[in-house]
Parts: sequence; structure tokens; C-alpha cells
Amino acid sequence: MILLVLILVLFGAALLSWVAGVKSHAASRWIALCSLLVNLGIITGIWLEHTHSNSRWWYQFRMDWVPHFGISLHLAMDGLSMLMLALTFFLGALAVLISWKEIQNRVGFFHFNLLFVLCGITGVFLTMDLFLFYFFWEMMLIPMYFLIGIWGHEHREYAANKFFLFTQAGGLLMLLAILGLYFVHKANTNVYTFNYFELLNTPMTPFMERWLMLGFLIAFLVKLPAVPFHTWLPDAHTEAPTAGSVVLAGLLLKTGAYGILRFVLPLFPIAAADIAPVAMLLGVAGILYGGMLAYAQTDLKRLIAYTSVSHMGFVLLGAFAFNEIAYQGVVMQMITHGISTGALFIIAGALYERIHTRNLRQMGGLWLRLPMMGSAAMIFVMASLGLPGLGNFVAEFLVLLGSWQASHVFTILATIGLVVATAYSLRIMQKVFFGPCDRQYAMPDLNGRELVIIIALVIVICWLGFHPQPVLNTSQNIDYVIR
Amino acid sequence: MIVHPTTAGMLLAGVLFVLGLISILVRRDIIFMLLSVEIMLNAAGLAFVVASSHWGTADGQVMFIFILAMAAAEVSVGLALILQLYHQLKTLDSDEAAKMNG
Amino acid sequence: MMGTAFYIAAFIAILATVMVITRYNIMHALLYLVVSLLAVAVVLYLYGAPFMAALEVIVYAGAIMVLLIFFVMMLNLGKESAAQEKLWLKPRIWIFPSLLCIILLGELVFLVLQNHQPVSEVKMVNPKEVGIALFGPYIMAVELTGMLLMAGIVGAYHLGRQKEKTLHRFLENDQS
Amino acid sequence: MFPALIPLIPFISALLLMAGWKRFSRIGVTVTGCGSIGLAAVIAIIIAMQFSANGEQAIVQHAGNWLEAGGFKTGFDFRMDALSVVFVLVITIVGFLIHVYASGYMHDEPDYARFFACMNLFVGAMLTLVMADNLLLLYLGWEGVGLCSYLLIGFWYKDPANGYAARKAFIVTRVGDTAMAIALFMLFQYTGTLSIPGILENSTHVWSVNDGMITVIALLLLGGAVGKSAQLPLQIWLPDAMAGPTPVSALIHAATMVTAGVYLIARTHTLFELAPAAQTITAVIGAVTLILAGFSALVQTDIKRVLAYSTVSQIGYMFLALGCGAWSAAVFHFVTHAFFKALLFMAAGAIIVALHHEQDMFKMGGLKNRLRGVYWVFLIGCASLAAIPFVTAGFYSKDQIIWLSWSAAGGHVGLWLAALLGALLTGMYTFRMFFLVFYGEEKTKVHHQPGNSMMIPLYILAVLSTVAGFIELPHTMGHVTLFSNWLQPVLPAVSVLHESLAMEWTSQALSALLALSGIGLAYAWVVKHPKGMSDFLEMPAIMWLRGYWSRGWDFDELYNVLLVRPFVYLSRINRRDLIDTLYTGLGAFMEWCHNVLARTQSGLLRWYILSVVLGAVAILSVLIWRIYL
Amino acid sequence: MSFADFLSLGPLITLCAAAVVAMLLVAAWRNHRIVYSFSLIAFGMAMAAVIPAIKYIPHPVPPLLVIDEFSLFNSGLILVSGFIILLLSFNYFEEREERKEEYYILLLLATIGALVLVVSRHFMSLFLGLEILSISLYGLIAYLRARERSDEAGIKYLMLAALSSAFLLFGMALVYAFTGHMDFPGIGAALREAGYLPVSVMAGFGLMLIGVGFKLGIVPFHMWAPDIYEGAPLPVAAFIATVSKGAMLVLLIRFYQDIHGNDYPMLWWIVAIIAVASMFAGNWLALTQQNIKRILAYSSIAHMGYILVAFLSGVQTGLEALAFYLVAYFITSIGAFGVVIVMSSSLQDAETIADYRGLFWRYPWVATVFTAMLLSLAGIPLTAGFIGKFYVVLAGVDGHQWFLLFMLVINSVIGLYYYIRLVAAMFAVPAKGQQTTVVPALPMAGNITLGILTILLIGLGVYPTAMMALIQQMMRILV
Repeated sequence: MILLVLILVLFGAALLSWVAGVKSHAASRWIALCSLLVNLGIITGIWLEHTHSNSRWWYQFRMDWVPHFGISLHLAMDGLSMLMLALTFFLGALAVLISWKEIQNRVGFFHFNLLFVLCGITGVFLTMDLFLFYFFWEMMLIPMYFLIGIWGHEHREYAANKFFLFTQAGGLLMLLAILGLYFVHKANTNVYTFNYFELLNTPMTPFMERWLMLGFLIAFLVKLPAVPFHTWLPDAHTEAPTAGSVVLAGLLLKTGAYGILRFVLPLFPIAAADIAPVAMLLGVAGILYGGMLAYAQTDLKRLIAYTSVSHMGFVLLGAFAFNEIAYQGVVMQMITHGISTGALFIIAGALYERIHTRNLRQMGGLWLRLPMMGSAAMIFVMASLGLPGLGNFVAEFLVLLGSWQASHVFTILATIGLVVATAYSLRIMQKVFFGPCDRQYAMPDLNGRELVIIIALVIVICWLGFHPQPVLNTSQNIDYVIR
Repeated sequence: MIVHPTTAGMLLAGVLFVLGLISILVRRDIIFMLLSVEIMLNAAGLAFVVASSHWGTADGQVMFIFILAMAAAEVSVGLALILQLYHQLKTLDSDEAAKMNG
Repeated sequence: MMGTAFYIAAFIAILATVMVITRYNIMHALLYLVVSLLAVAVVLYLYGAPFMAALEVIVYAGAIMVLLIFFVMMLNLGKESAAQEKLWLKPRIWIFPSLLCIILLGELVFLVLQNHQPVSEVKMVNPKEVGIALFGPYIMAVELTGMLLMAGIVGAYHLGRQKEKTLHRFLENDQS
Repeated sequence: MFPALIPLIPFISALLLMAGWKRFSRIGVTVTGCGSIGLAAVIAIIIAMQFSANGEQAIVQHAGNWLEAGGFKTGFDFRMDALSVVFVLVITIVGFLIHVYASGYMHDEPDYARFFACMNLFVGAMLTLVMADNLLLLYLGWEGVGLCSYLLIGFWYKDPANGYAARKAFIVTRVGDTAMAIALFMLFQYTGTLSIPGILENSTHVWSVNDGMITVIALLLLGGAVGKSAQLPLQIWLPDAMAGPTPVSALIHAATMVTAGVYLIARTHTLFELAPAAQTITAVIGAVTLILAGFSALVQTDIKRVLAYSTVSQIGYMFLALGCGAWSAAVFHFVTHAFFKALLFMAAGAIIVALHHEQDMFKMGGLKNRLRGVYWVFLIGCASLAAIPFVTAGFYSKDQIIWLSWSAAGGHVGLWLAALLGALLTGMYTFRMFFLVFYGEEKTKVHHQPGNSMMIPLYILAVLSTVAGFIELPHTMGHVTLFSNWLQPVLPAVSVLHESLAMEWTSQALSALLALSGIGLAYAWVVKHPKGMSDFLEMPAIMWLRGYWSRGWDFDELYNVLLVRPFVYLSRINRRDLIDTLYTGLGAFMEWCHNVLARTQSGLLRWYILSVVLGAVAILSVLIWRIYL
Repeated sequence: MSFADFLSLGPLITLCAAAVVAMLLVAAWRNHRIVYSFSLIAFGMAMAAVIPAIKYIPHPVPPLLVIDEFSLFNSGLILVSGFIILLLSFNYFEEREERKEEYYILLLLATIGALVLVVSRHFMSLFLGLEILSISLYGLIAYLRARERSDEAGIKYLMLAALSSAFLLFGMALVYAFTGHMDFPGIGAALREAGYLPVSVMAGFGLMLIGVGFKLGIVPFHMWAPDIYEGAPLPVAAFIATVSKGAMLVLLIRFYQDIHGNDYPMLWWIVAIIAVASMFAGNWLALTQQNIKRILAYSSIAHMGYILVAFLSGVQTGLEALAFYLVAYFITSIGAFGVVIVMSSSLQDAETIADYRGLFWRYPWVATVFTAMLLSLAGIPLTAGFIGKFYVVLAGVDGHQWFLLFMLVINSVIGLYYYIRLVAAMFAVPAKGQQTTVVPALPMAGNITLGILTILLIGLGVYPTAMMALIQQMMRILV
């Protein structure tokens, strides 16, 4: 029941903040913030309660929805879901905070969309019914589309359309695969069900398994995004408002990774093992290709967007390494990438508020004016290049350590990606904060609100870097697939 | 040559039908087009009667009557419409009635 | 009995129809069409449907064609439209559609000839049977035909009415 | 006392300085910055004493778990053993001196607090590196010092060149780190742990000598070491790193960080012993590097670049020693080098400040009388670097290496010759610099005299550069082995093949002679016959050679052509993302389809009818086709 | 005619009577409001008449008609749709035409035609139903006869409909000639008896498909659709998009089932090609179209393609999916046209995308409704369209029609583009000086109707179970 509450709180708050937004902008913001904090509180409570629990599933909730098809409102939470939800609410709350000043138009509708996306994401992370999963999967697109399309930058419509089309295309393939699985299961057991647990271990022919797996995988690869399905991402990230970018990078991409861990691997173990070399290749390609593209960008947000491509390559690499170390690394990477990239987008947004450009060529020497922001940027740039002591390192190291067992060549290539990461990450610092400064006017450094956001992020990323054990313990409770 | 009577009738209907079709395709005058449709309907009616005579049932002929009724209704509405169009376009050229496209 | 008469009638029908579609003058075409319809009436008769033949002559050749002729006369479509028609009917225009239609005919003929039903004589269906069928099982259809004609009438009534001289605003828009 | 405190204190002070930012007064910054290092040094000394009192039993402190996942477990374990103690002492003591020096050197810097924050962070990271009990923690320190190096090279961020140098340093060392990371994966795969004692213990069970896999691992570790220690082929970053403030060059790019590679190899010496091939390669790399860097140092005009190349060259000696299996000799040279190179850098810094940030040696000259104190300490440093026999620490440490490069089990006559050539070059470039700076006519006015905070550390280091050598004397001169004995529990003694006193004498005499003749040449070149020399130097072939050497044998250019430019070029031309054009093309195709189809919607009734007929024909055709064809 | 016949044909008879009375009413007393009210009542009564008919199903009225769950359900659907379209019509015509009353007669007649199609199981009733529908539509499409585009649309529709009727008739004649039956079960039985499908009969089916295809607006008989949607009065366009197509589709299903169409792969092949072509043509044509009416026309072409996928799946689920999709499609289409209707002023139909730019910020309610409708057309969750599409895909997977499904997926993505283009336009922030000239009428009745439609749309999207159960119930008869 508590799981349903998590979703309903967001849904109710979404409607409420829309309504409230008509009268008062502040009310809308506070409602959004509070609802997310409430959820964050709930999640924290759950986490603390279950720190030492060894049970696989912490909560289950089940209610018939469309019994005709065997569709039920089936929610369940395990460690992975919990971690993802914690990230969701944390970044969600930050997203509300960073929009406090940035969004001045149509505030109510903005928060409606924001909360609605988060509601969809929460659903994705909780649902154990494949139909419901697809339902939430699609549901989160529309508000995201609006977030980009209404409050975005110059080319917002193009970006929003592209985002929408790509993810929909993938989603429809997944729908086919879900239904395929549904009928395969029916053929075996004569039971129509979309229930995840019942669909696990469905016997099927290798041929069928391969195609169904591909349907799922492609949807998740698009969302992840893996090369060559990544091209929606730079546009969407670049054009979205800061909160949109944070939610996109921090959460939406994670749904793809989550899908791979939750569905592709357990449902189709054999086919997944067969495709592993290709998947790992795509992961490595993402790491290197994304890094190379990131290096070449002149638009700050676009650069950060491409780093996401690069970082999510590790997720793909690790997920298909089929061992526990890599798996834990993947979970870590999902969280730390959310934090670090989210933070970089927040910084990019804060910069944009001050200098009204995202063009790296028009920046430089800002450390002089914005030392605090510069330091914050430095920390997250370092996180992004995988400096030990920050969360990303733990994640990437575990992924690489695990994937080494699976494939030497891919691991070596991915490790080389770290060098590329250094190149593009340092470029951010160099172009934005270092070098000569030709801006004469003073500009305010981080204000109190921004400082709170940044400090929260810094604390989390450092905590994850030095003491990731709680997260690792939690994600340990999951069945993972070992070849 | 002894031809299967039903077949012969159907072939005649077919030929007439296609002639009507050619006519509607090559003509631009709307009245001609309406005329051509009538030829085609008539051919279809003929086919029904031929079939009716093959099976010796009245169904086909009943159908013929309905076709006739429909043709009459059609022509009346059609002519009214053409009249209206003529008033607007001052021509009966069907190509002129191509304001909507794309 | 059947053979010769049928061929003659069929020949006339086809010939007249060809004339219809090749005439420039609409009046001529209409008159040829009447001829064609009369020939078809003969064919109908030969196929044991005298009542239908009568209806063909009365309703088709009589009513409908006359309606058309009146209409053409009302609009006073004369030489001008014939000249125009001549202008339009160029081989470039008609050759492709005609070819296409010939192909269609070929296919139809081919498919119809594929049939291997037992040869049967033409069976006479007298008007009485038709009447019984019409007002027996098919009475519902007759009722519906009423609706059909009503739709025709209402439609024709609404559409055919002459405009009042006050210009409608849409028309004003169109003219501006 | 907890060993963990030693790195922790600098870390905490770094955090304080960062957080305090503008609230700290300048004095507060100085006290926090220098004091913390001093405190760390004191604790280090106490622990060292404890350690030696304990019968040299390694002290290991488990300061908490780090991560544990799927059979992989590692924690914050700090270890104090003989090797760590040496490094920790050098780092804290030299670090403290340099901090004190820096408080004077950086006195007018507006970003004073940031400087000390980074410096303290560096010391913390470096201490973590040398005290780590497992390779992951070592890696943390390893990367941490890289970060600080980056931050400090680019400290004066307004000049893009500095930023470039900083990035270059970071990226080039990262290349080495990549190799090292892979080595870590392999070590974990085969030994099941990343704990250093564990690895060293397991390695002998897992691999036999000359096993292919251990060779690969050793080479990968060597790759890491080569990157950090600026050895061939990754030496290119160090000369550029001189863009940072001079105390940074002294601390990071001379005394401590660049020797991390030496530490790593010494630490994992068991692995290298299992892989003689890798060891030989280490020696060769060291030998080649020391010569190439020596030649480059010979033709530099920037005083700090001379010192940078000399650092590369001296670390080459250490690698040579490591490659020959002379572990303690390498570490010994590290110690003496830390002293005299820090001394030289700081003295050079003093000169630079005095001359108002002039670094070109050809614009100096005649400073002998203007900067008396600096003159003397610089002379001592140069003497030690050039290994003037008997009185300098550098002589003892370097001479040991030269001798062992021939006599040790891993030695070779070629290596020995290279080492000797290096000695000649060292003498030459060191004193070329010395003479250029202090003799001749005065070309730039002395701006102001260095203060006490700068001079006192110099004096202390000058003393250390002289006396430090006496803790390890060769057979021929008293045979004191304090230092190697100290290291004995950690690093095995070198196995000497040619134990001949006469040969050792010859070698020492030769090296001393070469060093002195190098000095003589430098004297002749710079002081005696500047005219004649310059005629010689102006010859086209020599000009070219000078340029070639001064560009560091064009390694930069080589990498530019091979790696950097292709990468940048590829990424530039692909800025719009080739794959995206694929999708754009798809979109365009869709639009084309739309346009074609839209034309069919011509609005012409006849055309619509035609399409119906076409449809009819098509349907019947399909029928006929399916039935009869 | 027995009492049972009478009761089960209640809706049809009610409407027939109403049409006659309405005509008399107009003749006696020409008043828009009264005729409108009368038509509403007539529709209401007809809908009410569905209820007593339930008791008698299945009830064939040989030889022409059959009343069973299937036809009754679809009758209800058609009546409700007609009713809603009627609701939306009043304000539209109030402003536009000096003689509005005949519209209601024609609309009643057209609905009768559709109802006949739905209940027919004989060529004769098929033909008559079709023609009643067509001939009423000639009048309806050209109803605003002073408008040039209306006349143009009318003449195009008339010519093409007559042409396609001729094809249909000729096809029927062929089938009749070679099977001797005109009722569907008779044909089916004759074919079963023959054990194969004679080629002439096949040719007959092929030609009939032209007539059917024309009404459905599927490739290559689709070309009329955009022009007619654009030229016809908006409520009429809505009627054509839903009732006319739906009735034809229902008839197609019944015919196909009665002749055991699944036994003849040939038919499957032809329809499959048409389905794929329709999807592509519809979506491609709509891609950069600026006129919303035309977009809706093209979208309906594509949607017919999707529906045909369900039709072709060859499984029971397919028919259920088809019925559900039809319901969803009806709601969505009428809703979309409803929005255009309420947005149109008396001076001008709001038909270009430019008219909708920034609509959300001016009329959030209408824009929200339109967004919901468009998303439903695109098949996005929380809407009936999503469940519909899901159902179709489900059926396709069930029938292993992977190729068709793949095409459907591709087309869904292409289709998305223009739907969200519209949505984007509505949410775009209008630039200064870019204001549209359209001043929407926004009548109360229209808004309420739209509200109901939206609730239905979302309701079906969130809780489709009840509707699914109903559909499953009624589809049993066809197995």
C-alpha cells in the first residue's frame, strides 16, 4: 500500500500544484517540493528499516486492473527499486528547487509536468506488471515532452519531437515484445498474465527468446541511450530547462538501465548472454564515441549531454558482464551518474542564468567571478572523469573490474575511455572557469538556494565515493544474473 | 459458336461497364461523367439480370429495380449539385473543381 | 432464338456506347445513350426479364435520360461546350486511361471465363415472381428504397434551390 | 598514534581552507597550511620511531571499510613499514619546508588560501599513496596527486597556456593510470585481492618466474609508473608542468609526486622479480630517459625547464636502479634527489622572484654577488645534482646506481655506459645553468632579496643535501649500509654478480671524472669561451640539434601527429554527429515521401477516379498473379 | 413482420419514422431549434429502443437483416455517435446557413443508412444501406452550398461514391452469378460446398472491395477523404469519419465472417497490402500538412490501416480489438472534430495549425481536450486510443502477424510526428503579432459534449475492463 501512496502523493501533488499555480506561484512550488520531500522521507524510512533485511522483496501490492488480460496493478519494491526511488525523489526535490527562479512562466503547469514525470518514473521503478510498466513508461514521456517543448531553449520543439519519436519507437518495439512474451507464456501454461514473477523462467525457443529480448533491449538502449540510438539525447538535454535536463539525465536515462537489469537479463537469460558481446560492444562504443563527441562540443549543455552517452556506456558494459561486481557497479553508476551529471546541468543552468549563453567560446575566466561555482564544478567534473573518492569512481571501477572477467578487450577499451573522459571533462573547466576573463561586470556567485542544492549534491557524491557500502549492501539483495 | 449465355451476358455487361469507365476517365465535363456513371450502373444492373436468369430466381431482378431507383436518386441529387457548381464556377469543367489539394 | 438477337442487340449497345463516349456534343451523346439503353432493354428481354426491359425503357431511357436532356437544355450547353470537349479529348488525355480500362476489361474477361459452371438455359423469371419477391421477403428493402428516394429528394431540393440574391458571407470572402 | 592521522590532517586542513575561503586571514591560512604539514611531519616522526622501536614490525591501521561487492573487498588500510616510513618522512619534512618557503613565495598572491588548500590536499593524497595497504587506496592517492598536480599547474588560470599544461599533465598521466587500472583488474582476477601484502604473497603461488601473465601485469604497472614519473614515453608533460608556481614544481614535480612511480615499482617489487623481462624494460626505459632528458636539459634556456629535464633524468636513474634490482639504491636516490632537487627549485624560485619573474637564464647572470645566500645553496644543490665526489649526497646515491647498473644481477654494461654518459651530461647541464645564472655580466636588476621564510628552508635542505649521503656509503668508502638495512624487511637486498672492489673503484672514479669533466666543459662553454662556443652553436646542424633537443626530442610533435591531432580532428569533423545525420536523412526521406504523395492529392477528380481504377486493376492483377502465376 | 421483428428493429424503425416526421415538420413549420430538438429526441428514442431489442437477440429477420449482439452493439455505437454529432451541429449551423432544417432530415437518413449496413446480411440491404448513406451524404457534404469548397467536395464525393457503387454492384453481380445467393450465409454455404473459391467469385469480391474500400477510405481509394473532410461542414466530416466508416467496417466484418474469409488466403493478402499501404500513405500524407481537417482525414486513413491489422490477425482477439479500437476511434475522432467545431467561428472554420498556435494559453480547456484527443489518436497511455492500439497489437501478436505489426510500429512513430506537431503548436508560446484571426464560438453545448467525450476517453484509457467485457460478450456471436 505504501508503494501506491508514493505514486499517489506525486499524482495528487501534480494536480494540486497546477491548480495552486493559477493563484500563486510560490504555493505551486512549495506543494511540489513538499510532496517530494514527503516521498523522500518515506523512502528514507523504508531504507533505514530494511538496511539489514535479507528478504528479497520488501513490499508488494497487488490489485486487479484488467483481469480480462491478466493485467494487475502490481507494485513491488526491492533494493534496486528503493535505490532508484531515493534518487528520483532526491533529484526531483532538487529539480523543484533549481526551477525556483528559472521558471517564471506557467509555473503551475510546469510543476504539474515535473511531478507527473516523476510520478511516471516512480511507477516504472515500482511496477511488476509488464503492461503497467509499459503504461508508466509511456506516461512519463508526455510531461517530459512538455517540459522540453514549453520551457526549453531555442530549438525546443525540434528537440522535444526528436526525444518523443525516439523513445516511442523503442517503446513500441517493447510493447511487441511484451505481448510476444505474454503469448508465449500463455502457450506454455494456458494462463494469460503480465505478471513479472510469473513470466520469469518462461520456457521458449531460442529464436523466440532472441527476438523478444531484442524488443526489450532496443527500447532500453534508446532510453539509455546507447550508440547508435543516442542522437535524441544531446538535443533534448541541451534544449530542456535545467530541471528538465536534470530529470532527463538523472532519472529518465536510468529507467533504461533499470529495464535492462530488471527485465532483459532475468527474463531472457540465455538470449541476453548470447547478445552480451554486442551489447558490450555498444557500451564501449558509447563510452568512446560519446566521449569524442563531448570533446568536440561548443555548447556546454550539449557537452554534458554527450558525457551522459559516455557514462551510460559503462552501464551497458557492466550489465552484460554477468557478474556481481559489475552488476553492483552498474547500480552505483546509475546513481552516481544521476548525481554528477545532474549537478553539472545545474551548474550549466546557473551559469546560463548569469551570462545568458551556453556557448563555451563566450565563456572563460569565470573562476574570478564565481569561485564557489567553479569549485563545485571542479568537484563534479572530477566525478565525471572518475576521480577516486567520488562516487563515479567506485561505480566505474566496479564495472570495469567486473567486466574484465567477461571480456578483456572491451574492458581495455572502456578503460581508455577514462582518458577521453579526462580530456572532455577538463575541457569544461578550461573553457568555462579558466583562461582570461573578458567580462567586466560583476555577477553574483551561488546564492543560498543554489548553495543548498550544490552542497547536498557534493555531500552525496562524496558519501558515495567514500562510503558506498549502504548502497552496495542494498543492491546486493537483488537476484542478479551470473553466467 | 455456342457461348454460355450467362457468360455472354456477363461479358456484355463487363464491356459496357468498362466503356463507362473509360468515359468517366477521359471526360472532363461533369455531365459526361455523370452520364458515364449511369452507363456503369446500367451495366451492373444488366449483370444482375443475367445472373438472375441463370439461377431462375427473382433476386437479381429485384436488385435491378433498386439500382434503377438509386440511379434516379443519384442523378437528381447530382444534377442539383452540378447546377450549384455551375453557378459558382461558370463552367462544367471538373478540373476547375480542384481548389482543395495537397 | 437467343443467339442472333442477342449478338445484334449487344453489338448495338456496345457501338452506341462507344459513340456516347466519343461524341463532343453532349446532346448527341445523350441520344446515343438512349439507343444504347434501348439495346440493353432488348438484351434484358432476351434474358427472360421482360419487366426489367420495360423498366429500362421507361425509367432509364425515359425518365432519367429526359431529365438529363432537360438539364442540358436548361444550362444551354451548345456548340461552345462541344468545342471545348473537342479540345479536351486528345489522344494524350485518353490513351492511358483507356489502356488501363482495357487491361481491367481483359482481367475481368479472363476471370469470368475461368468459370466452369454447367451450361444452363436462360430461365424466364416472369414479372409476377418479381412482384412476389419484391413485396414478399424483400418488403423491407422496398421500404428502405423509400428512404433512399427521400434522401435523394431532400438532397436535391436543398441543393438545387436557387440562391437568393443576397450574397452569402462566404461568397463575399471567396470573391474578395 | 594512528598512521591514518598522517594523511588525514592535511586533508582536514585542505577542507578547512576550502570551506573557509575568504574568511581566513592570510596568517590563518599560513598557520593552517604549514602547521598541518608540520603536525603531520611530527606524527610521522613519532610513528617512525615507534616503528623502529617495535622491531620494524609493519604498523597497519584499518580505518574503515571502503567497498565490498561480490567478493571484492577493500578498505581504508594504512600501512607503515620501512618503505612507507622513508617516503612519509621525506614527504612530510620536505613538504613542510616547501610550505614554509611557499608562504613567503606566494605572499602577494590573491588566491593564497586556494593555493594552500591544494598543496595540503596534495600532501594528503601523496601520503595516502605511500601509506596505502591496498592498491585501490593507492590508486586513490595516485589519482588524487594527479588532480592536485593539475590544479596547481593551472593555478594561474588566467593564462590559457597554464591551463594547457595542466591538462596535458593530467591527461598524459591518465594514460599511464589506465594501464595501471588494467593491471589492478588483472591482479584481482588472479590473486583475488588488491591488498598489497596479499598480492605479493599470492603472486609467488600463482605465477612462476617469467610467466607471460605476470609480465603483462608488471608492464602495465610500469606503464602507470612511467606516466606518473615522467619516463619515456610519457615524459612529455613534466617540462610543461613548470607553468605552476615554483613551490609546486619543487614539491610535486621534483621531490614527491613524480617519484610515485618509483614507489609503486618498489612496492610491487615481487611482481617485477617474477617478470625479469619487465624489469629489464624498466632499466632500459630509465637509461634511455636519463640520456634523452640530459640532452634536452643541456639546451634549455628556461631555468625551471632545465630543472624539469634534470628531474626526468634523475628519475631515469631511479628506474635504472629499479630495473637492475637495486631497490634500495633507487629509494636512496629518491631521498637525496628530493632534498637537492627541492633545494634547487626553491633556490631557482628565489632567483625568479628576485628578478621579477624572469625565468630565462640568458637574461640572468652575475648574480653571484647580488644573491649571496641563494648562490651558496644553489651551488650546494648543483654539486649534489652533479654528484661531486665525497661531499655531496647525490654522489653517494648516484654512484651506487651507476655501479650497480653494471654489477647487479639485472645490470648490463650498456646500462652502465648510459649511466656514465648521464653523469657527464648532468655535470654539464647543471653547471651550465649555474654559470649562466651566477657568472658573467648582470643582465637583469635584482628586484628584492628573498625573505627569511624562503631562505631558512633552503639552508635546511642544503644541509640535508650534503649530509644525507652519509647514511649509505659504498664498500670502497667505509661501507655504511644504514639505509639499505632499514629497507631490508621490505625490499630485498640487491644481488651483486661482479663483486670486485677494483671494478667498483674504477666505476666510481670514472663517474666522478665524468661529472667533473662535465662541469669543466660547462665552465669552458659558458664562462671561458662564450664566443667560440656560440660560433659552434650557431652552426646549422648544431642549431637543428639544439632545437630538436630543446623540444624534448620532438616527442610532443610525435604524439600530436599520431594521437592528439587525429583525435581532435576526428571529433571536430564529427561535431555534428555522423549518426545523427543518418536520422536526419531518415526524416528527410519521410518528408520526400510526403511530398511525392502529396502530389497525388492533386484535387483533380479525374485523377482520383484513375486511382480507383488503378486500385481495381491492381486487385485483379494480384488475384491473377496469385492464382495463375 | 412479427412483434419480435418489430422490437428488435426498433432503433431503425424509430429513426425512419422520425425522418418522415421531421420532413413533415419542416414542411409545416420551419424552425431550426424545433427540428434540432426533435432530432435529439428521435435519437434519444432510437437509443432507448436498443434496450428492448436486447431481449430478442440474436434475432435474424430473413432474408435481409440480422439483429444480434454484434449489430446491436454497433447500432448503439452509431446512434450515440450520431447523437453527439447532432449535439455539436446546432451552433455550427445556426450561424451558417439560411436553411438549416434539411440538415437534420439528411442526418437522420444517413444514420438510417448506417444502421441498415450494420444489421444487414444481404446484398440488397447492403446496397440500400450504403446508398441511403451515400445519397444523404451528397446532400450533407454540399450542405453549405454557397461555399465553393462544399460544392466541390460534394461533386467529388458523388462521382467517386457512384463509381465505387458501380464497382460494388458489379462485384455483387459476379458473386451472385456464380454462387446464386445474395445473402451472406448463403454465399458462405455455397462456397463451403464448392470447397474452393471460384475465381469469378474471387473477382467479385475484389470488385466489391473497391466499394467497401472507398467508404473506408483506404489506399488506393482514399483520395477523396482529405478534400471531402475539408469541404464538408465539420459535423458532417465527423460523421463521415466515424459513422460512415464504422458502419462499413462492421459490415465488412460480418461479410468476412459469414463467407469464412479466413479460408481464403488470397483475400487476406489483398487486404494486408491495402492495410500497409493505407498506414504509410495516411501518415506520410499528414506529415507536414497544415490543414487540420486534412490531417484528420489522413490520420483516419492510417487508422483504418491499423484497424485492418486487427482484422487480419485472424484470431478472436482481433475482432475484439477491432471493436474496441472502433469505440476509441469514434470517441477520439468526434472529440477532435468537436474541438475544431467549437473553435470555429461563424466567419471561418478553424482549420489551419496557425489557428491553434498557443491555444493552450488562451483556451486551456479546449487545448487540453484537443491534446487528449490527439494523444489518443497517437496511442499514448491514459487514453482510450492507447488501449485500442494495445489491443490491436495484442491481437496481431496473437495471430503472429509480425510483419504487419512491424509496419504498424513504424507507422505509429511516423504518425506521432504530426500529432505532436499539433500538440506542440498548441503549447507554443505565440509570438507577438502572430495572433490568429479565429475567434472561437465555444458554445456551451459543445463544451459539455467535449467534456463528456474527454471523460469517456480517459475512462476507457484507465479502466477499460467494463468495455472489454461488453465487447467480448458481443463478439462471441461471430465465432
